[in-house]
Amino acid sequence: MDTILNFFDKILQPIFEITTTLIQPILDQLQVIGLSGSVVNFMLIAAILGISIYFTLYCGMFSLANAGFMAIGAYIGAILTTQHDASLGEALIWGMFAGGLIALIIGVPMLRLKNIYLAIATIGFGEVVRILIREFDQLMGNLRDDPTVGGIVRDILGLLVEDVDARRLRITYGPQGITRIPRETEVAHLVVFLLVLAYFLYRFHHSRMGRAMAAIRQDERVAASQGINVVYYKNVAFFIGAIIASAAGVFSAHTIGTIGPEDYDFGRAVDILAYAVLGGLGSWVGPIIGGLTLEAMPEILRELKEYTGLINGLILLLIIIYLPGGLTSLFRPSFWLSRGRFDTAQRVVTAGIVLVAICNVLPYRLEAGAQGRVLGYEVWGLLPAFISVGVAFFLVQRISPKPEGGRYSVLLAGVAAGVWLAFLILGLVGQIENVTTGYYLHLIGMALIVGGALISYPPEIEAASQRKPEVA
Amino acid sequence: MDFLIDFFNLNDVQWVPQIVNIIWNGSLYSLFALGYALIFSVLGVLNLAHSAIFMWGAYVGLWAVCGNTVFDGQCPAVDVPVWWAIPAAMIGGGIIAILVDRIAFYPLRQRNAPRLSQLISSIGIAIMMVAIAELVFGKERLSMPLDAIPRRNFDIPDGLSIENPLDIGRIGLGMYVAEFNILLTPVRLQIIVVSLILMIFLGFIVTQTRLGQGMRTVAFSERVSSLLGVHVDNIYMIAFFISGALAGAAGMLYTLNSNVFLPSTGSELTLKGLTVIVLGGLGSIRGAVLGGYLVAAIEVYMVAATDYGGLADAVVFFLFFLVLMFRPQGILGQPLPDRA
Amino acid sequence: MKQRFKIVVCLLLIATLVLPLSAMAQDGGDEEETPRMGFWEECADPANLSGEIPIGVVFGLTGSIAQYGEPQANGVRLAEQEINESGYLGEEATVTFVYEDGGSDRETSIAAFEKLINEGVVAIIGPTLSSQAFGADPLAADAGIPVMGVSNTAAGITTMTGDPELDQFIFRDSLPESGVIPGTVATAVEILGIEDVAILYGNDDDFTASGYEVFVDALEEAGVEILLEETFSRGDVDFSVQLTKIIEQDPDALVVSALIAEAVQIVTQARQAGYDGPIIGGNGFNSPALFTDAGEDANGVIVGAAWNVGNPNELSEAFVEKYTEAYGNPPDQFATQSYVGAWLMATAVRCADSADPADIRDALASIQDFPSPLGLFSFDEDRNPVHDPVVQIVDDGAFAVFDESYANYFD
Amino acid sequence: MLSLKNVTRYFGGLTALNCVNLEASAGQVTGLIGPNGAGKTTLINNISGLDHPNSGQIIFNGHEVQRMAPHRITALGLARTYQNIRLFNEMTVLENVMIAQHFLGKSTLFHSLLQLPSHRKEERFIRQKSLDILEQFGLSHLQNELASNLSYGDQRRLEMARALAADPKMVLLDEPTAGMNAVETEQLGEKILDMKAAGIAVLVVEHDMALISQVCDIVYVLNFGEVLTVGTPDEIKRDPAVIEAYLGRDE
Repeated sequence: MDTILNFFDKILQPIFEITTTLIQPILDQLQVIGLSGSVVNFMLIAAILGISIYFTLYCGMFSLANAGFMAIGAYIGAILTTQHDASLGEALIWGMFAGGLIALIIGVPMLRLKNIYLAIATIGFGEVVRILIREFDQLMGNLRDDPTVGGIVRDILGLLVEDVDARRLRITYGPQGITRIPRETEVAHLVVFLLVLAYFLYRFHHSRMGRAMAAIRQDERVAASQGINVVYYKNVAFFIGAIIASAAGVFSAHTIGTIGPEDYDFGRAVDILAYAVLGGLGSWVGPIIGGLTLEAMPEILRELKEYTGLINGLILLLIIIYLPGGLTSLFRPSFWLSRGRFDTAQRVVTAGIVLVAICNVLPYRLEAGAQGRVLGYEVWGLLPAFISVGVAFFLVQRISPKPEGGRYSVLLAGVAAGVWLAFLILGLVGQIENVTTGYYLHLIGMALIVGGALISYPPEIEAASQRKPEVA
Repeated sequence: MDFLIDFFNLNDVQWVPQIVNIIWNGSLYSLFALGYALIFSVLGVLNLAHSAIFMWGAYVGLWAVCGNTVFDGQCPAVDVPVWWAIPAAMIGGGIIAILVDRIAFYPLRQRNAPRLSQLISSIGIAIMMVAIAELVFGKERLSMPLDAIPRRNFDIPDGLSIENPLDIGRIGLGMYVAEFNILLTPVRLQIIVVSLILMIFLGFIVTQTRLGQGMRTVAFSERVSSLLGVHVDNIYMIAFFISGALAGAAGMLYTLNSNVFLPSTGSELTLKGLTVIVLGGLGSIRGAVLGGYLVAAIEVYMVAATDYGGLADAVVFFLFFLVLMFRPQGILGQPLPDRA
Repeated sequence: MKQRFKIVVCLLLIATLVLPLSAMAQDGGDEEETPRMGFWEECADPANLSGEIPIGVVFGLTGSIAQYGEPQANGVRLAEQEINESGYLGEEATVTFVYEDGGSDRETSIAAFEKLINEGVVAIIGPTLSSQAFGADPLAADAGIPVMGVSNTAAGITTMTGDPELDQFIFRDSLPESGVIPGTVATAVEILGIEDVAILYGNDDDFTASGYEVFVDALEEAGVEILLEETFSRGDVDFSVQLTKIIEQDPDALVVSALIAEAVQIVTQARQAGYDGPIIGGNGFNSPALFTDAGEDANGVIVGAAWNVGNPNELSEAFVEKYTEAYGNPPDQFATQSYVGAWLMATAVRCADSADPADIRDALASIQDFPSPLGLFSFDEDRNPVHDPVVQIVDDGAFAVFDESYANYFD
Repeated sequence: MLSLKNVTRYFGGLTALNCVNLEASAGQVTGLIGPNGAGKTTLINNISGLDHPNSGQIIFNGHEVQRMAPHRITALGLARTYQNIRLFNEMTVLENVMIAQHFLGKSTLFHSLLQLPSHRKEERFIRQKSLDILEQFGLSHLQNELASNLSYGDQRRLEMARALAADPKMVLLDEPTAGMNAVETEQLGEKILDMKAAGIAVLVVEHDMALISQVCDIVYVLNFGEVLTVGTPDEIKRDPAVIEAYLGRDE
């Protein structure tokens, strides 16, 4: 084991060094817009988590179990590094091994379930994992002192902890969690891991297995009668997702330095799902972009911290309702070019949103970075954008499909423009004098949004990668 | 195997008070889960915003009895009888549930999107609703004044006489409560009574009325029911209203008992409600009621009869897991068509 | 009208625009006659300081944690105002507290710490939770910036990295549970002659779980038998199952490790269920909500805490008055400790007469007998706080010093 | 090639198939007709493994398959089409055909990751073969279109191409002419005869008697889950029991 690890260490070390040098300029740029240090790690870990759920979704399974696997990886890794002086590499290997093993054990019974039943069962799995981790010490302490099973339990515990006979068993440290985990995860580790994953995904899509999983997602029964072993591939997808999530768990534990069972609750499962939803499942780039964006957003928008919940919820809602293909569908030419898929107005609106979003964040942020302090008035620029985006979406999607929609849409677009103008004036009367470019761009973006709403005609509300409705 | 003997140790349990605990906890769980189950059975979606409606219902009820001071984060006095909060919470919850439907579910239904998208949008709107509650009512806990809610255990007040027929019930209850060491406050009795009334009422609606027939038809197939002349969208709206009203009632009763109003109230019930409806039978109204009492019984059993009270949740989830594996339709549920 | 307007605004998702406007600064009253905080005599007026000295503040200001984070931030705001208005740092200099949201998870507080460190703060106060501190504090230590927890009570906070060179930057002014509970237990046992107890604690929260462990150790130390241990989860509102079981065992006292939300429910329901003996609680019980929400049920609750609102101490009384005036409700322990923490940081800057983090650290470590609402405050060699905790009993709706006169209170 | 012995399948109280016996051999086209609800699709599903009989035996190519998972039956050389077209709509035409050769391939994800020569050879082989088949069905100019963008007739042809892509020994065609006009139906008949000539056993479920007459060697008539009669197309057409089943008893 040691020799193998040493061997890998010799190969990997230079790779990490080169990566570090190569990504340094990017990191410097990110720092300017307020993303630095661990935040970059968290973003990359989120991207890895996004990929982990992408695998199960790609195979047509809606699994929320990945927070549980993340917990398993994090705890196994942390126990090894804190109690057995293991290196990060060893922790990673064993963490992934443990997650994979458990995925194989529970996969066979669980993956017989479909759709919402699978989603519910995986939620249950995550909760069981979290509670068992929390109660592990106490439960094992009681079992250890039991005359019949005590011997075996002692042997097993001996693998995890040296002092099996301590008065209070200390393995997962109950609700307090494990502390003093060495912070060994570097950005380079994550970048290399992510690149390897990206290559893996690229090849995966063009492999026999990738095609089989896509077929299962689209029509499980037909896939089966094309000679595809559905049960096997579902388990494989679940297994791959689990080991990737476990790896993310190991990395995050060794970034934060301390973990507790409540870090892996249902909220985490929802976060992981949100990465995939935001980015879109049309391609493997989606979850990566989704993870990076969603994790970076609260940092970029720190001034809006009071509204984080509101914004997060709103984004999830808007994306799932109005952009089911996720952010990546914006990058797909078919989104902009194909006939009848997305109506012109919607495209114009989307372009406006992107422009408004960019010009709202970037100029201020760059200026803020240059001054070394954060400016408070970003609020003024961002909120009207969010409002106008909301109004415009509402206009295009809800009013125009109706025959009499034209009149209302003009009316409402006028209101939207008025509201937005009022805010613009309010903002200008405030402290904002020096940031002009942003506002010109902003104006153009707004014009596009309102214009899009005005020219909207009955659209086929059908997104690029939207699935066909299921048959009941 | 001391472990196992301990595990099923039932000798030291005080049965009467613990059964009362099961009944009132179970009533609350059932009431909460009923609305959850109703939406699942009619629309086939899991409305994870149900607990947010529950929380908003409680705040609406608080607003109804306290007045506008709640927006400043205070409730110094209760102007009207505190029980008025319950109908207010029900109406408020119902209206909010309809709004939730219009915002989060309706557009997806229109587009015939996969039902799993609706699960995600319900999560999104739940997050938003909690955030809005924080902005409107503040992040710090709110509570009604101490004397607003009758919170003493039932006892035999002075001035009651056995000669007065109206007092006999009260005396009997007080004696019973004292004799068996039962923790039974008016609020808890209220929870039990209101829940039972609402459950029976809902049962009546679903099985005996045209509306219930419509709901069952829609649950069976949206297409078929529109062919039969059922106004599907109206049915959805009514289902959401009823579900929200049940959530509002549950939220109000829950917070009347604890007198703590927080935007995070009910978040722990999202998953507990899920276990309830899964154990009872997804989409089955009777199942939700059974599941509520079952989960309460398991929790009480784990605490009262074993030394592993902390594992109560794990046991519930483990059972939940087993039920899904081997009887996905739950204990009372009918085998369902494969709905997403 | 203002409230209605707020709702409308909120539903339109534009409440943001109102809040910055309404966040007006409070008027500072003249405070000639109130006793003064600070080392005015012990340290000379600073000569080298100038400009704004940035000190980071990381509290949980969003989500369910905000009910603790908001009072903490209020405490620091009050201190900031007093420090700057009194010219504590000299004519030229003011202290600027830079507030960042630490959220309720570790990641957010780590990000907040890194942001502050990048912005060049000279010291950091926070974060709110011990679990966050274990994640975030080492970052400050690595950067050589002193960090002070004002609500971290878990064991081992100030020695968390295991490296004395780094640990020396980590302080706290919040008495750990182990500094409060043993004294409380010993006093209660001595005065009331307690022989056996039942314990009820929250098992899914690091604060309540570590409090539970300290209680067990202290009870064993005092030779008290533990009849049974029961648990609950955060957010529970019904404890009747546990209480029914506990009361049946008839313990001499009920020991509870809980946060205030659950504590109120436990006290109320225990009384409803007919338990009228003593209830012994830790820091978590120490909140005005105990009276406002539990009323007369709270009588007989024995609380050991670093501070409480009835502290008979001039500085404390003055602080309670000012805080109540500014924010409309009396301070809790969190607000007080953060207020003292902000003053301690400013004192370190004044005494060091330097805005260099290393100098501030040294000055902080050498603070002894600082007069504060917490009493005379010092740091020990492990940078843990040293001051007398208060053991009090709720009597007739108010905290009273728990002494021999209560020996027959429960008879 | 295929032999069903006493196959019975019931759903709840409803008997969908009752003691069905059926033989289909290589180089022969077997027809299966019957009124709606006679159990034809249930029978096809049972043969292809998507559904399993309650009792009875299904022997395909010398193996008992009545309890086998569908993918294993496919591997034994069975392919099928569906009554309502079921293509992989998010895939291109070419990919749809490549999927059918899944079980022929051997390379795993690791072969693909390392780009081993065996993997590349296999991919090239599968791709070439798929292109050949598309060529045969006149679909090669559409190879990069999404399957969902094809016209109805093209989708039917693609489904047939997909079924043939895996070199099956037997093909089950479930109402292949549904929605086709007479000319298309005739062309389809030619294709079926080509298959027959290639030595493939074909089982075709059909309503269109013209096609049945054109291609079938033997026809089974199913009614209420039971085999009503067996014979050549001509015999069947004249059988009064069949006419009665279709048109109802003439009172």
